[in-house]
Amino acid sequence: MDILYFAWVRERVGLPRERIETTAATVADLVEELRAREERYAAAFADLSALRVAVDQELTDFDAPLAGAREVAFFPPMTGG
Amino acid sequence: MDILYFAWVRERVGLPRERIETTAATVADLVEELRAREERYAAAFADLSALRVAVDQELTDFDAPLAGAREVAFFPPMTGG
Amino acid sequence: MTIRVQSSPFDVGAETSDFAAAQTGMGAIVTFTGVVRDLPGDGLERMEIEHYPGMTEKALAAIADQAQTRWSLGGVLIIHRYGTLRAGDQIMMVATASKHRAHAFEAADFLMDYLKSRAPFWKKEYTRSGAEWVASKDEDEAALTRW
Amino acid sequence: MTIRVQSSPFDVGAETSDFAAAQTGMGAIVTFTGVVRDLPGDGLERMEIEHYPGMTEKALAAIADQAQTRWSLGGVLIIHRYGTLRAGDQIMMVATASKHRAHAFEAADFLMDYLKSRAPFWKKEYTRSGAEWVASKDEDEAALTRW
Repeated sequence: MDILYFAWVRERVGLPRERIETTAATVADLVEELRAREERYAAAFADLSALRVAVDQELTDFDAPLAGAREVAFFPPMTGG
Repeated sequence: MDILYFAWVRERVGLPRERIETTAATVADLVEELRAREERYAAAFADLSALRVAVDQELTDFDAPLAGAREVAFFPPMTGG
Repeated sequence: MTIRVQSSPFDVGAETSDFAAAQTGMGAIVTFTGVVRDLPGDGLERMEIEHYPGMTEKALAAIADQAQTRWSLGGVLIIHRYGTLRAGDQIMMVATASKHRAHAFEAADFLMDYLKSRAPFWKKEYTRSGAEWVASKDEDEAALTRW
Repeated sequence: MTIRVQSSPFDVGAETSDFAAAQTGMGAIVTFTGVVRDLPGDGLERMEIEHYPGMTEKALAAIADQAQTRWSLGGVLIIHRYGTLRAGDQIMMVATASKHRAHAFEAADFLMDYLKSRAPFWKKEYTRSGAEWVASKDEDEAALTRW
């Protein structure tokens, strides 16, 4: 599964994207897995209320299922316009 | 006093402007004077609710005083934009 | 504030460019352009727009003044044509600039509502079957109560 | 519907002209242009806009689709830049066309509200004293409840 990070999430994790093997059933499960990896992930995912997630390029919630998902992206609230 | 007519008021009266001598105290008095002149004025001023008036280029009401006024214009509701 | 009342066409692209270039410190620019629509059925041969020279410029400036009092604005531009127009011709435009997008949007919307009912323009439509003065719409007058 | 996500500048005048010229039967054209504002105090050295290639285009198209479902529109244009921008640079624009002015205004306003909170762009401001990600505003999220 491709995991993408944007804005300060990218900066805290230290890379823009990575491919990982996971059996996480939901986005929240995936976040738990990442948090457990290393301190920089724990820092990036410290406050989920400050984060947004997209699964296969569609905005969704942290309880969204990951079955069949190819790409998960984490980022702060958008500030375009 | 200069009296100006626009749009269908101009067409009914048959001219765009004229200079008249009047002692009318208000716009309504002036309208009465004009109505009494000729049939074409009576036709133009038949329904005051369909008309708007400006005194010295400011929109106003039919009971507005004419003391000191130099220019009175009659026209239908505006349709710009 | 720029007010122009003219019979000649204007170039909406050039006007928008020039207006935007003249703003400093503004985060939001809104433009509205009005275009003459064709008529169903007979079709529009032409439209004649009459106005009240002298009063028109004053009325538009007063409307722009009101907008500048109500919202925090940079520039305000109003261009309105008179004379002969045809379907597809651009009849008028307004532009507003503000630090804040809500102000720019509201002010442009306000300018349009007031311009429609308070600036001395009258439209006459010519078709094959004759000519008719465009009637004002109750909804245009009612729109003023929004502000 | 035209959606463009690009690092290069755009010419708001030419875009407005082209957009207007491409409309038929539309009486109203509204454009909104967003401009990078300078920062008080230190001043803005530059802004970097990051986006999510692939998702950005989809998200903007979905927002434009929603607008076309809710209002009676002709064309819809969205241009948004990414990369390095400086104070005074035009960052994005939207344009809408409709037979009715209220539709064109509301749709443009809606596009802006949704684009701000639902399209994957992030701004980072660089000043002499450092760099900071622009925080989203509660009011931007709250604005969505208007629609």
